[in-house]
Amino acid sequence: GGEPTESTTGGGAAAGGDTIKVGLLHSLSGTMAISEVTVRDAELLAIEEINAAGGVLGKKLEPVVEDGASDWPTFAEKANKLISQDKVATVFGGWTSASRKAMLPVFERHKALLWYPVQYEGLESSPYIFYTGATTNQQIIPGLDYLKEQGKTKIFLVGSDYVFPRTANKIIKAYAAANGMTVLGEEYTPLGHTEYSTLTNKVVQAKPDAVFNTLNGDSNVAFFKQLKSAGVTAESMPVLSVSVAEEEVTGIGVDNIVGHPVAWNYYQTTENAANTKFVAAFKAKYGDAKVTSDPMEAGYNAVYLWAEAVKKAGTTEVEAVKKASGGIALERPEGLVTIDGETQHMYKTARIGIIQPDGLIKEVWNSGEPIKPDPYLKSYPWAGSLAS
Amino acid sequence: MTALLEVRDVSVVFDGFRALDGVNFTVDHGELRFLIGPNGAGKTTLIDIITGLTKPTTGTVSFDGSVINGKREHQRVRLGIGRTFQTSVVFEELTVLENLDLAASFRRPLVSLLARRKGVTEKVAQALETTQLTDLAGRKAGVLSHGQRQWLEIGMLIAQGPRLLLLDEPVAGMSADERARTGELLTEIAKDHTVIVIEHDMDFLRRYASTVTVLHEGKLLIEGSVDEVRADPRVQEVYLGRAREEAAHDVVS
Amino acid sequence: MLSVDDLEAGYGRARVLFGVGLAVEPGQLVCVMGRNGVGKTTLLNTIMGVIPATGGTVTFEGHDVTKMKPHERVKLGMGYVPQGHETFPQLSVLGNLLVTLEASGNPQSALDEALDVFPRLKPLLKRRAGFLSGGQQQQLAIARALVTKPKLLILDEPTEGIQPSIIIEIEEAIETLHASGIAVLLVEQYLDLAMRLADRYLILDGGHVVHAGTAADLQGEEARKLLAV
Amino acid sequence: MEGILNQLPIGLSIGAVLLLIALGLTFTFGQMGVINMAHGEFIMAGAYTAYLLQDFADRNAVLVALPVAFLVAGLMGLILERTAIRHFYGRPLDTLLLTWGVSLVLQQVARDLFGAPNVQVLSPTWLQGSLGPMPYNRLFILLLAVGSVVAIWVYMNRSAQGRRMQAVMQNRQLAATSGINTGRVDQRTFFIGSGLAGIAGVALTLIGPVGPTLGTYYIVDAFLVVVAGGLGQLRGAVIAALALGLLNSYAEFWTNASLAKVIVFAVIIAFLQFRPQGLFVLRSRALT
Amino acid sequence: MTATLEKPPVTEAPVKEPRDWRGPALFALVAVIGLVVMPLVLEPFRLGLLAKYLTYAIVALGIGLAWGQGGMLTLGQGVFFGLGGYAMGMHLKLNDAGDGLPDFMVWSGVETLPALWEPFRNPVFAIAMVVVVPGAVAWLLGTLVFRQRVRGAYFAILTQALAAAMVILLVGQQGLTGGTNGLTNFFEFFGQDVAADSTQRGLYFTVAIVLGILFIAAWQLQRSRFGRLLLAVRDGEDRVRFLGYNPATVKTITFTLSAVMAGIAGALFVPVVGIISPALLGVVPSLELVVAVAVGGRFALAGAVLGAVLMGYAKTYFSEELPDAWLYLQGALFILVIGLAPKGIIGFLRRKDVAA
Ligand SMILES: Nc1ncnc2c1ncn2[C@@H]1O[C@H](COP(=O)(O)OP(=O)(O)OP(=O)(O)O)[C@@H](O)[C@H]1O
Ligand SMILES: Nc1ncnc2c1ncn2[C@@H]1O[C@H](COP(=O)(O)OP(=O)(O)OP(=O)(O)O)[C@@H](O)[C@H]1O
Ligand SMILES: NC(N)=O
Ligand SMILES: [Mg+2]
Ligand SMILES: [Mg+2]
Repeated sequence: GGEPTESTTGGGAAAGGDTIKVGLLHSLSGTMAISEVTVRDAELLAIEEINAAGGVLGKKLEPVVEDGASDWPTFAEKANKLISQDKVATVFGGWTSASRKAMLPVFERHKALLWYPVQYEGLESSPYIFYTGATTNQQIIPGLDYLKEQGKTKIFLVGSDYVFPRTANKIIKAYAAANGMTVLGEEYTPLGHTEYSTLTNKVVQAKPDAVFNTLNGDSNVAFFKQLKSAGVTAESMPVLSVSVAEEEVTGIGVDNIVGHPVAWNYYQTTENAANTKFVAAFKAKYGDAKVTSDPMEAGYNAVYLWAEAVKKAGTTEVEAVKKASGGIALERPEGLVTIDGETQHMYKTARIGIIQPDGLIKEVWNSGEPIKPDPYLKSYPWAGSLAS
Repeated sequence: MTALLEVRDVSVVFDGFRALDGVNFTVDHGELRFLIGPNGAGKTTLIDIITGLTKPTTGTVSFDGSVINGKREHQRVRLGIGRTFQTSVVFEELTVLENLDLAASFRRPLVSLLARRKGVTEKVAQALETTQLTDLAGRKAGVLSHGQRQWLEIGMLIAQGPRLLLLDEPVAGMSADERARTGELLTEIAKDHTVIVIEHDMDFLRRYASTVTVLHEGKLLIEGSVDEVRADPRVQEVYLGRAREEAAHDVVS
Repeated sequence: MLSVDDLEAGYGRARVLFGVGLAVEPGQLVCVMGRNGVGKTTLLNTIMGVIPATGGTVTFEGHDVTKMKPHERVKLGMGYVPQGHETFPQLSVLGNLLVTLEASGNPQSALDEALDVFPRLKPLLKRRAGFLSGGQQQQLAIARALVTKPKLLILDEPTEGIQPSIIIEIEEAIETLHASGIAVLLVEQYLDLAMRLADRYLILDGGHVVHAGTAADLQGEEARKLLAV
Repeated sequence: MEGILNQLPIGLSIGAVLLLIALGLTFTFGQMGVINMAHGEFIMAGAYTAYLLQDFADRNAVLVALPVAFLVAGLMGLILERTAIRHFYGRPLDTLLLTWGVSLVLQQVARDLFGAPNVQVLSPTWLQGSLGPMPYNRLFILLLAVGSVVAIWVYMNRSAQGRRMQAVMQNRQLAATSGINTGRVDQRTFFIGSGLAGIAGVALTLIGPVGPTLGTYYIVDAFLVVVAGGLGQLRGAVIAALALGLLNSYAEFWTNASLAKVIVFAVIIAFLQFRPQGLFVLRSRALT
Repeated sequence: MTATLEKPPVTEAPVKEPRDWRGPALFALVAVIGLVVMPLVLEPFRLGLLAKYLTYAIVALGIGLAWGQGGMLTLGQGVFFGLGGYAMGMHLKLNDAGDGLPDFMVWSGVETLPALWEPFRNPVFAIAMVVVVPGAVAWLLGTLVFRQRVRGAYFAILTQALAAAMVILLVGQQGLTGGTNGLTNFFEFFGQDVAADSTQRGLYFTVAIVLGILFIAAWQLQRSRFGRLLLAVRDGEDRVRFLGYNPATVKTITFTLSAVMAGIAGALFVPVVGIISPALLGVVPSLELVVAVAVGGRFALAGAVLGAVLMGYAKTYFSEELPDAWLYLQGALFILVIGLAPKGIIGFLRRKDVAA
């Protein structure tokens, strides 16, 4: 590296001087800030650690932080800015699928790289995005497997009204149809919705064995508080969430959610050396009261995975990094993570956890080994119609 | 020839309060009619009914032979009914000239309003002159004093060119010479228009009125010449009072 | 008791009053006259502090009130009836009177006395002031000022829009107040009324005091010419 | 069937929440004509007050917080009024923009003080459980709303202060020349209106998230209640809040949350066709 | 009876009023800067941002007309912006999709193209809809509410509710509208590669010229009798009725015009920025535009335009420089400008101008 790039669309060799610029693009304001700020923090931690260890290709990483402001067009604009103005080598960013969809054409057009750290609905595989969070077969399907195993066959679907929950629920319904489960109801509420008494009534009236929850953000707080006061407990009707992590538990109030299951690939309590180090480093940097969660860990991983690929490629040039990335395997806090070169998704271990009275999550089940990412669910016969 | 304005059996009830109670009121073409009565008698309400600001609870209003009850305010203006307000309302952000020009332009088709005003139409010029506001023509109406606003209202009414003019206490707050000027103006206009004036100034009435209608507690009390009305004991009782200087005045005149 | 010296005021950049001076002695009734737009209302508004004075001073009973807020002037004993039948339209007639009474801290009797001056308001007490007729509102406006039991009552064309018999009553009321030692500053367009009531008068023109004198002088040719009678 | 019946108390409790968040606006918006977009952030301040008081009052923080939040939010309102809003009386649309700027700043302040994530406010143990389909904490909110309404009604209609407040709103200049200290009245009115937002904030901790953007979730609804009820009309606000609560409850029951919101908006627009100034109108003869 | 007062208007004697050339001169100067200087000095990314601000300026122009001149504070202008944007976005999506379905329909499980989409294949139809749909919605809403004399804060809150409802509706119809994501990932714009620098440059000129034309039109309107009438309606709607005009008509026309402007702006925004999503037409962006107008000076059309460009720039600048705390600055900026210069920057400049 080190050569100033001659083309503005390269994005790769943006390593003039002694540093390599990387972009961090998350919502630091607006509704999504609640979740995304901590992901940014985790990414900054990774950059700091990598720099402390000597950087990449002998150069320090220099983060350029931008605010996506919970607004998708802003994500597109800032992505554009990072690529064409700051000439960053890569960008780590996004949370909602909507923000990713808005950024996607920008990265594809400039042939620049985005590392997207959150679980999502699958059915996508952009050549310029690396997906370090779970795709559906690494989170939702294991979650359903778990419910089935527990004998919860009548389920009720509750989600925020946007692409991730809607797509997830489509998959869930296909799964249910193929696995002898029944879906008793499917309800969506706008993002930021806080009045759940009616929805709770509907759920209670339907008498499901369990609820599959794809609500996002603040709605979870209102939903669980109001569910609790309607007398619903984890024993009587477990609610399996796929967007509630340690971070959200505090805001919801442990009281209101204790005992309910969640599906992720990582918990703060996940036991391995890498995680012990990660949790300790995070708390040291941001305070003891802070918790770590799956999307934070996925963001943290993304920086390391990219750095590894750059080292392997010997350059930050995008095509070279892409080519070098396939097969890279690192021991991460969540366990072994391997980049699937074909889909640019990760091999990840699925984990079901139960929320504990101390606000942390205890793993009760895992997939044993990393699951190969299958964003289009090609290996699931019942999913045939979904990926068309 | 039918009367220009015919108010038939009009009653108005506001939350149980009867402001007008079966009023019949007819004004012929070309008349200059004065409307008096105690404070709260319903004079302004009657004008509100005629101009559409208030809907009558019962009764009809006919203008030029046809009933206009269902018509909206601006439609009545288009028929030729114009008015001024007891508390004058002018457009403070517009200049005096623009206020008058708007009043004069309502018959133009809407599209023609898209053109800029160039210069001053004759009607507006005439209204400016009549109201002696020429010096203030370029000033915003917001800076006018109480009395100047009243003049502007009168000017707008003139520029509007209605067939029936309704003036609600036009000389209240005017100085003596302005009252005289208004009186002349009304007499002049009344030559070929129908005019109804509400006034409390009895000197003014004596000087310029011919027929007077007296309202009291929402009902028609009496209708007649100024002298007849002034002589009526009921009018003296409820309206005029026994002025200490009355006698003196009568001697003077 | 009220002394206005060299008063200057206006609106924005437009100057309206130019060095106006006037004095009201205790118990005196002073009448301000002049054609439309000469600055009478502006003068009263400046005296009351509604418009800031840009020059000169207003002194009331020895206090320099030039910089005081209107409500502080009311506390000192200045009562004001502005031009144009002003009310609190959504409050009842009684509410209009009560709110002023409470602000003044006077006893209930002050309200009863004011109502005795305007008995026609009594049946209207429960009505919303905004629905009253113009003349009724004006009567309410004067009554409201009386409720504060002012030492100096300032009235801007109080008889505007009022039926003849009540004008007479108002005139009598002003006379009674005057007789009881209250000073009055009055703007009035009716010369005969002014002549009957005023101890002193002054005539404004173009924001200047162009004539001042006793009531008897009002008969004078010059004064009449200035008023264009 | 049971579901349908349950929606009735649910509707009432939604109405109570709407009412509580809107009550403060009957002062600042209805009485003073100030479109205070920072109202939502005063609600947020109330909620964070409850959060902070947990250190002292533990699970009873909600109760202790009610008067404290009233003061905290009230003082914030007072400061806003003194420093900015008082220059804008009679220009409601300008205050909207000004206070919106303030609301952005306050959100950012909260984010810096308390962090972007939501915080936890534990509800009192004695509010756990329910009376039929009506959870105790909803009942608590309902009672709080009723209590506030009564207190406000007495203040507005039976106290000298309330009358003074109305007088200033209706004719500022006349109020001043009638001997009313308009500045003081403005301060008091704004203090109370903002303080009520604080109380609403405390109540909301029982049922919703406590975070920097809390206010934004309620602000549009709060204004709709006030508008549908008729500006400054307490009984209008009460009826509108309950009606909208019930409408929302049944509309959502039969359709879904998104459509229910749309239906509520559509009904309000349709309703204003018949009552352009809201349920209860302060009419006057004056032309505008 | 033919009365002197009833004579039809006589010919208007032209009065020589000295012509003020400062306005047109300033306009020409700004036009030169916008059309010559900016494209020369700005790199493509920045020029693209400027084009975006100029689309906001078009919306602001409409707000300036409706609010500044007509007193209708519309807090839902994003709705019309969005309608125009979606009309354009639908066409571009269909154009890109060829015979297939737009990408989001595929992952939303839609199997056949909804009938609503079909006509948008036709570019002429789509462009017509950019104007017709926002105009029609505004006309309908205006007719309904203005006839009933809904105004002031009521109107403002109502339009805000409209924006909120519209967002929820769009989000809820994912298969038809793309849901929260909106429409994005466009490739071709009327035969050009939408992302190419040359296309973007061309778009910049288009936006600037459209803005210029609309500005002149709005300016003429403001100075016309209709403009005076509009002011009169703003300040005394009831009184206007007694001058023989129907204020509801005046307001509806103006509101519709402002909606059409917003629609055009939305349609231009789509190829410039490459996305249209519900987030762009909600309560917050609508408010931001109104604030921009207030900051610039709502009583002058130039103020509206200036405010939009300035606020757009300030937002970009602050958020780039201080991503963690830019909201402080943005909020403080509103407070300062509205607090210190209630008539906005233009009002402030003019006052200086007169005082000097
Ligand atoms: N909108 C209304 N609501 C309630 N009462 C009303 C309304 N309009 C008028 N009134 C009442 O109707 C009566 C008649 O009022 P109106 O204004 O017509 O009197 P007026 O004869 O014009 O009196 P003035 O000479 O004082 O102007 C008054 O008692 C008034 O209070
Ligand atoms: N708000 C204002 N802004 C600017 N100028 C004003 C304003 N109010 C009044 N003026 C101007 O000040 C001058 C004096 O007005 P003022 O109201 O004091 O007159 P006035 O003597 O009371 O007249 P009237 O007898 O008509 O009530 C007038 O020429 C008027 O144009
Ligand atoms: N990908 C998500 N959670 O939107
Ligand atoms: Mg009257
Ligand atoms: Mg005056």
